[in-house]
Amino acid sequence: MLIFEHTAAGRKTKIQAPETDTKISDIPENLMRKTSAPLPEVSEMQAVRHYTSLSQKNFSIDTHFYPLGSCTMKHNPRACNSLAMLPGFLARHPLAPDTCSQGFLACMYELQNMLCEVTGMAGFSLTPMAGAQGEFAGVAMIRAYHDANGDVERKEILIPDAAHGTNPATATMCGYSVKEIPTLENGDVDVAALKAAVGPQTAGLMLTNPSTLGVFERNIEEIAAVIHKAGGLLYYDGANLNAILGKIRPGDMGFDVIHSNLHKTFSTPHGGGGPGSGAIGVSERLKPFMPLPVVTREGDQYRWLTEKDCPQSIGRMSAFMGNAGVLLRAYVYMRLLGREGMQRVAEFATLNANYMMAKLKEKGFQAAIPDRYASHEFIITLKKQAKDLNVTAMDFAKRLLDLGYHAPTTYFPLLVPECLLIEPTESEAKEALDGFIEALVQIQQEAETDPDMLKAAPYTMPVNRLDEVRAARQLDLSWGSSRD
Amino acid sequence: MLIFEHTAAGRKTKIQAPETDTKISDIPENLMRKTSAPLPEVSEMQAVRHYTSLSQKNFSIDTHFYPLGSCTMKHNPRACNSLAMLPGFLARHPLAPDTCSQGFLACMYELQNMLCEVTGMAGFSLTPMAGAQGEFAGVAMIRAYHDANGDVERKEILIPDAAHGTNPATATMCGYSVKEIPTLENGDVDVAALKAAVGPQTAGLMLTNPSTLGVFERNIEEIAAVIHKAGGLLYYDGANLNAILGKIRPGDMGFDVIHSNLHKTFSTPHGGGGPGSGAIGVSERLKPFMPLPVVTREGDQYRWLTEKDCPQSIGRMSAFMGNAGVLLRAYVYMRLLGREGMQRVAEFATLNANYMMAKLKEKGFQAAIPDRYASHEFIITLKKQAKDLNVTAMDFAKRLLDLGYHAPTTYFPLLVPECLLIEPTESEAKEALDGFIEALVQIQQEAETDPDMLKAAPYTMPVNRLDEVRAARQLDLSWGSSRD
Amino acid sequence: MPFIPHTENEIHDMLSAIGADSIDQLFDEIPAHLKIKGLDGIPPGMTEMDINRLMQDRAAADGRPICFIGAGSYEHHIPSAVWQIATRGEYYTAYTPYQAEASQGTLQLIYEFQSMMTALTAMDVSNASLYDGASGLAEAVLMAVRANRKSKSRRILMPRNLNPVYGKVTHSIVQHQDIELVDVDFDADTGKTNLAALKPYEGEDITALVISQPSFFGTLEDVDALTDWAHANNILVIAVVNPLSLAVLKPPGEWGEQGVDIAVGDGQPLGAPMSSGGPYYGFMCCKKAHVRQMPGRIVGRTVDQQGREGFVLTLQAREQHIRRSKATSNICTNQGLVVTASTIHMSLLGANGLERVAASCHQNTNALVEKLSAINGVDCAMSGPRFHEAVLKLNKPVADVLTALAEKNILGGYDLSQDYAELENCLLVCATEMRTEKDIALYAEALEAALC
Amino acid sequence: MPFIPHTENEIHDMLSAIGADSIDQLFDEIPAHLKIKGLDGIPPGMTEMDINRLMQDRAAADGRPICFIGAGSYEHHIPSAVWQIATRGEYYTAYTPYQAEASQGTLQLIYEFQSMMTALTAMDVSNASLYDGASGLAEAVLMAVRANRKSKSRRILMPRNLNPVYGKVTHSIVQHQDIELVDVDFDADTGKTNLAALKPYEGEDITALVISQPSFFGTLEDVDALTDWAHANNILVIAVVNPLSLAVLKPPGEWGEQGVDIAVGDGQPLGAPMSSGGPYYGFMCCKKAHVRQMPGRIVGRTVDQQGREGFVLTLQAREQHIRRSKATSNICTNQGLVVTASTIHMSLLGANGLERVAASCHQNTNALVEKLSAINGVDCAMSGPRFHEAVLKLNKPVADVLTALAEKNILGGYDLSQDYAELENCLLVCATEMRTEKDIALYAEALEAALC
Ligand SMILES: Cc1ncc(COP(=O)(O)O)c(C=O)c1O
Ligand SMILES: Cc1ncc(COP(=O)(O)O)c(C=O)c1O
Repeated sequence: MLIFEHTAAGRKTKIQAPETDTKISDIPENLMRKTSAPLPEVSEMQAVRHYTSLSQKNFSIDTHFYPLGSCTMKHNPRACNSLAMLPGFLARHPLAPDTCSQGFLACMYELQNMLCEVTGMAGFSLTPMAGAQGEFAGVAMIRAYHDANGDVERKEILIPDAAHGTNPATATMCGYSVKEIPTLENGDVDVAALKAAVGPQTAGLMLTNPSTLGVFERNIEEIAAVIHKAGGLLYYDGANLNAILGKIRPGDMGFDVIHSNLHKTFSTPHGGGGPGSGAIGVSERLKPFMPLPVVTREGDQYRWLTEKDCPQSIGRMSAFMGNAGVLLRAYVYMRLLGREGMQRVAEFATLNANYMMAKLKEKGFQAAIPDRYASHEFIITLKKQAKDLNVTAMDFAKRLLDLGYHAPTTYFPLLVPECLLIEPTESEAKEALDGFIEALVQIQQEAETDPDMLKAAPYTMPVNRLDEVRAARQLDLSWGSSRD
Repeated sequence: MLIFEHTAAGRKTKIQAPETDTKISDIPENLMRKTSAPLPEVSEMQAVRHYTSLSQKNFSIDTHFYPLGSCTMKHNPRACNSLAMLPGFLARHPLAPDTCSQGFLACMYELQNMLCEVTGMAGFSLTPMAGAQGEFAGVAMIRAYHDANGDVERKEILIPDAAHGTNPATATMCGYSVKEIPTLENGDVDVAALKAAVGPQTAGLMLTNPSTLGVFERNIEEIAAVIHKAGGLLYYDGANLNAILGKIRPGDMGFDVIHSNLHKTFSTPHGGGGPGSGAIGVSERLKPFMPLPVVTREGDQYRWLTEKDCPQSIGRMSAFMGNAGVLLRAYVYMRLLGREGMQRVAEFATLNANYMMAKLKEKGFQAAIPDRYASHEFIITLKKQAKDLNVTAMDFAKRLLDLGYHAPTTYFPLLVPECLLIEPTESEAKEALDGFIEALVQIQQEAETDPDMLKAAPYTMPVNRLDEVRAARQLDLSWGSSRD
Repeated sequence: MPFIPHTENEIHDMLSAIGADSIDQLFDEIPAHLKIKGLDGIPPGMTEMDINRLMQDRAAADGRPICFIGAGSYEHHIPSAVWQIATRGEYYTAYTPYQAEASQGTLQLIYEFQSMMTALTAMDVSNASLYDGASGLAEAVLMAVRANRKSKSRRILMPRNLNPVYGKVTHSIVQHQDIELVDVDFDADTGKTNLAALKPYEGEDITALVISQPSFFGTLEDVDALTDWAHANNILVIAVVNPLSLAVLKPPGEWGEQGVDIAVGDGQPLGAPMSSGGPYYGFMCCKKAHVRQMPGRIVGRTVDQQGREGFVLTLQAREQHIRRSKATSNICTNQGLVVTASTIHMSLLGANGLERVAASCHQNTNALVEKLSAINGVDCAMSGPRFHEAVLKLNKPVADVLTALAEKNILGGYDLSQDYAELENCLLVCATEMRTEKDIALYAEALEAALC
Repeated sequence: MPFIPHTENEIHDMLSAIGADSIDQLFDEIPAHLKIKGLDGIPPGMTEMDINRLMQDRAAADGRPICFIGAGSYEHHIPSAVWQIATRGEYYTAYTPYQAEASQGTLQLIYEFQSMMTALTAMDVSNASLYDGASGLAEAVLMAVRANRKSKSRRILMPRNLNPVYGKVTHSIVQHQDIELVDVDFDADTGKTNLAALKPYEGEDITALVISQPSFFGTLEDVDALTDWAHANNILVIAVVNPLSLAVLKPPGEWGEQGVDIAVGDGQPLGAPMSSGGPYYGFMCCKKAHVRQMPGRIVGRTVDQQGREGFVLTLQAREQHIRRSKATSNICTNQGLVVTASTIHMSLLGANGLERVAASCHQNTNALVEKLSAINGVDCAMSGPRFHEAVLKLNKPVADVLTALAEKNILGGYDLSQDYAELENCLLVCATEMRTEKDIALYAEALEAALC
């Protein structure tokens, strides 16, 4: 039942709004609304009950193991939430003068510095509001750099085919064309193909390392050299730093720019689809181009850097300074973990992934890259099951829901057929990993004995498989539209 | 799975405790613990996941219609929670001097006064921590009053048979014997029987009005006169004031003492079994005996009254001043509602109850007291169903759970066979009442067509009917004991 | 109409279903001359925005003094997760779990709570909570009277080094049942209850002995000797304990040869904020033999018709709603939500976490005592082992000093001379794990100033 | 090991299942000379207790000044229920709802959100959110370029009375796609965009006209005339609106003869605290005809195999994870949690509640303007209708005045001379429903003092 269906005309909840007369007499009639907006009219209890009950229809980290590859569904410490929501932080107007903002600015400044430290970059801007916006800022800086050098013929960005969809989409938004670089069977970038593709038209390369195939790019130094030699810059898609925290730093690998998804590695919650933060780090040469604002420290005072301070900046990405509340959560998380804790993240995320991969191989599952250690995630391909039993990765995924596990990422990266990209994260205990492995084993048995049953899974959710074709054809996108 | 079953020996969650060495060297060995307490050792995520998932196994007001008679399961406004939990209130030590407590004391003082106003009593003490403790304080004051008058032969308390179990239990704790007074078919106290029972041994009468039968006691003035004439005092069990708020006041009816369950009428949450507050109000002549502490105002300063100020007090009921956090919630609720809002509580609680009763009668159900208006609650008796179909009130109750409704109170009051005591409260919308009525109608049909099915209900809960006999015989009261 | 969802149309339809002309008609049985028009003494309603401002101002008005008071309520760190989960609607707005099938969340949680309390106390069984520690002791006394069939006297030995308000509350509650509470003195030097003070009662008919560990002064009793002495004299033992201390101190189930009979205390240190004194909760554990004498709710584990594990309220025949005037107690509503928080708290801390908290409090109080007793005019008043609280003797009346400290935003402790004539100028202090070195230094500085 | 549950035994067992000797071995593909030993520049970890203290101190350090700044972020009352429910783990810690069956909670909520936004804007469809209002405008410009097939010019008319930072952000984001943003001037007396200023573009190839209602100055545009002018010239209209204002002002779907083509804005006023600038969310609504050009996620209602109603992400072929370099936008993660809060917020306020909030803000700002403009040296700078924000002209540079006010704990407004040379000494002020008469009086007093 929709909240709109609890509406009764004429119901008024007077407690949440001032008891003002709604009459506004000093605005001409033709600029005013004629009839009230058709919003729900419900009591507080109806709203509370509706949205509390709805929430129970979600899987979440707080309720389920959620090994969604490339998404880093780790535990979100509850302290991060309560401290970011301290009344003092919530009530701060974004344009409050620096003199009334030293406490907040101190957090942001230290966060910038900690991000520089973990990535090995020279500067960080916190303003991008998600990974994709961080990518945009990064590629825009690459462009600004070339432009500043008068190097205007570089019109192409190279992107390995395993890359996340945001990478090519971003390159396009920055006015670049995209050339895809193939990946070898063993998971490494095809360096020969890369060398062939690179040239004076190359503005840069966007690379994820470890890649979305869940392995470390072994030729990273050679790749860096190839690109740099051609005059291009190196972009690191750092959406997932979980695998390398405290082990190796993008800056040391030669990257010029990196975005980090704080809502992944630094544990700010995903919130059912955001908000995120795609903080962006740069090498020395890109520093002048960073998006604004950025916090600086002068003496014992903090202040925002603006266009006046940074005339070459690529400008602003948001009306104020980005998702401050997300940044505060990441700050608290980093301070809780500290230097040892961060290194442990990489170690145990990697341990968990390799343990699951080893166990699943032992149970007869096929790993996409079986002979190398996994990073923080790994891929199982079910192409054999698809061929022999006509049971797809999607069938496995849906059946997992019945067994109390969120499904891994399916059908990404695109180059591995019938794949499940599994990322357990460091916060899961062995008991959860073992339970998940057993569930996959059970489904494999079901696939062998009763494949039809799997086709109609899940059975225990509020709904079973939904008609997506109908959704896209007979568009019903709002309560109003369906009443027409 | 129990939280203990997620334990892994050697797991340490270092984030929640200072990094002190656990060594204590200045306490002799023989006073120290030898082995660590066998508490769970889990990560924050495991605990969060466990207790979040467990919570989903509860019905609650925030998720379900919960018409539990005599329990007043109304909406608990969320503002009451957040304001009572403001850091300043949470961090206040109970023994902080009055000079650092004026904000808190102001709330308590005003709460006392508002309670006096709604009940018509001369004084209020907030210290009792639930209804039953309020009753204890009240009856102890009756005793103190008689004792102070040298009236020591009064050894009996009269209690109508419809009374809540806490009433007779309280009388016993105060050293009184209990005489039960029968109730007439029409729901009124049997005044003739009362007159016969009253005498020089009568210390007082404990009465609930409206009674737990859901009707207003029409002979209240006569009853009061009878008791007072015999030298007894009148106790009002005000656990449920929902029916009379702003309509009639116990003080005006002649009652000498009343407790009010703030966790019912004043909407502090039940919390799965408390905490509550049984604030206690008195007439002028019982004022000297009130339990301590009580807030007073002198000039523009508030302070606590103690034994020095009130030498005749019955003393203290708790280590400090009662359930302060509950009292703050009640205070916020009363201020939100205000004078008009309180009166509306009685009006709409009564409207909802009478609507449901009328509708259910229309659908063929038998009301226990069919010819009078209900108060805030009413009783359906299923004795006909029990006799004709061998389906009990308990079967109806369990089946309701399957249909998404919490069951009403069953088998209370004891004098109505196979009863359901239904209290919808004012916060439920008509749509919820109608849904519940339809559910009862459906169950009635099921009782006629498939009574066996009802015997095994519920079907959709985490468990179906539990073996209570085994629970009481083969006691398994803790994880440790079952491992023995 | 805040919190009331009815529309005019619905009211009309409902009244006509009832067959009444107006809502007012539903109140026709109330005698007209008793009916009131309204509640003029209550202020008009407020919006949530306005009450927010009012309460924020009031909460802020009371400041955030640095707290060195313990005396039964302790400022401990509480993980954020604790109350975020405890206040989830499903816990916060559920009733006592009478319908077991629809309350397995709360019931299992209470079972886990009972398990944690028996783990901490090393006792056999625990109930689901009482109101607080003080009233819990009163219930324990009543229970001991029921449980000690050998004793007829209804005499209870109450050590004077017990929190005095616990004595007062116990008196208020048990006095009507011919129970005699007998004071037992403490040793002035050590604050302890010596066997010598018990000597006079040897061989007497005594129902129970109360032992407070630690005492109100923070000092530690010889619990083994006291327990054995009592049992040798057919006296039941009631332990009053700080549950946090049990992370490091010997649990009452292991005192003496047989352990105590009943253990009670206040659960506040395990996840309840100080919040002006409540809600906290009283816990009560006992030997299995006494379980049918216990007051309060108890949850048991059992199976459903399909053999699945499940939880129910059990042994209800003890309780008022069944036994009425013969019940073990009148208690009905208890402190469920705080128990919920406390259970989550204990699971987040674990034994090791609680040990570290206890040790840290203990060390901080030691540091505080060292620092303060170095000041001229301040002495340590009691010798011997103690846990996380201590008594200092000043060269001035404590009340004045506390006032001076409060002006410097420091709550300096508890004035013992209020309750003990012999403890003139004595101050009870406590520094939990929340107090920093800086806090302690500030205190020392302010105290020095106040004393000269 | 904070947040890491592994025990020594488990680590051992897991390594042997892997066949590795140590965890370090798992990193053997990292070139040795690139491997780092640790992160010395990061401070050591803290306990939750210690970080609590640090953050509480920092939050407190920034004080609680009385806020009269609007300029895109507004201090509104938010019901307690909103964030208590939004931060429930099931919403807070879920991912984007890719597995629809296990995400019906979030999906239905987004569908309801879309329904509320179309209700407010009177547009056909809404997406599930963009990052914020400013970047939302940039996306709207890109969308208009895709949607206006008749226009080849990629020229967008941008009124100068639009929030200047919205212009800057739009420039940053669209500049690489050969899009030209053309400034349109406002009338100095009224702050409005006059048709006269548009005259030069009549008959030109223009892709879209942006209309900000209210303008950054709070003044109100003749939206019907502007919209009709644009449509008459084959120009799409992008409305930038404050969603709260839509409770009382004419919704963009009803501007002119046909309504606008795209409406965007920042959702902050509907349940997001000011919190230093974010997270807020950008909303975007459009005509049905343009839905396939929309960026961002969209939820649709459909049925399952048994015909039960359910919700899914739909029209995904627009998005980057399917279309990659050809997607409508690179956006992936959006502002889901804030949308969750906002949906609850709107359901608690309802249309009537939002109307009263809007009216109250408007009246408070009127009262503020009246009070302040009575002061010597203060004038009302723009005539004509406005909504809940206003421009005052002082007799001094605004920056100095704001500094003086901040010292008295008052945030006096936004200094327009930063962005508009012609608005020397001009101050943009706003008094939401949260400002009391007393607040306004304090401001007046402080301003008077600052000016003389
Ligand atoms: C590898 C990779 N790159 C980029 C992104 C985009 O990040 P966001 O969703 O925050 O825009 C993601 C996350 O989905 C990712 O996994
Ligand atoms: C009529 C009546 N009296 C007394 C009580 C006892 O109140 P409490 O449970 O708060 O002790 C109740 C509640 O259960 C009740 O309904």
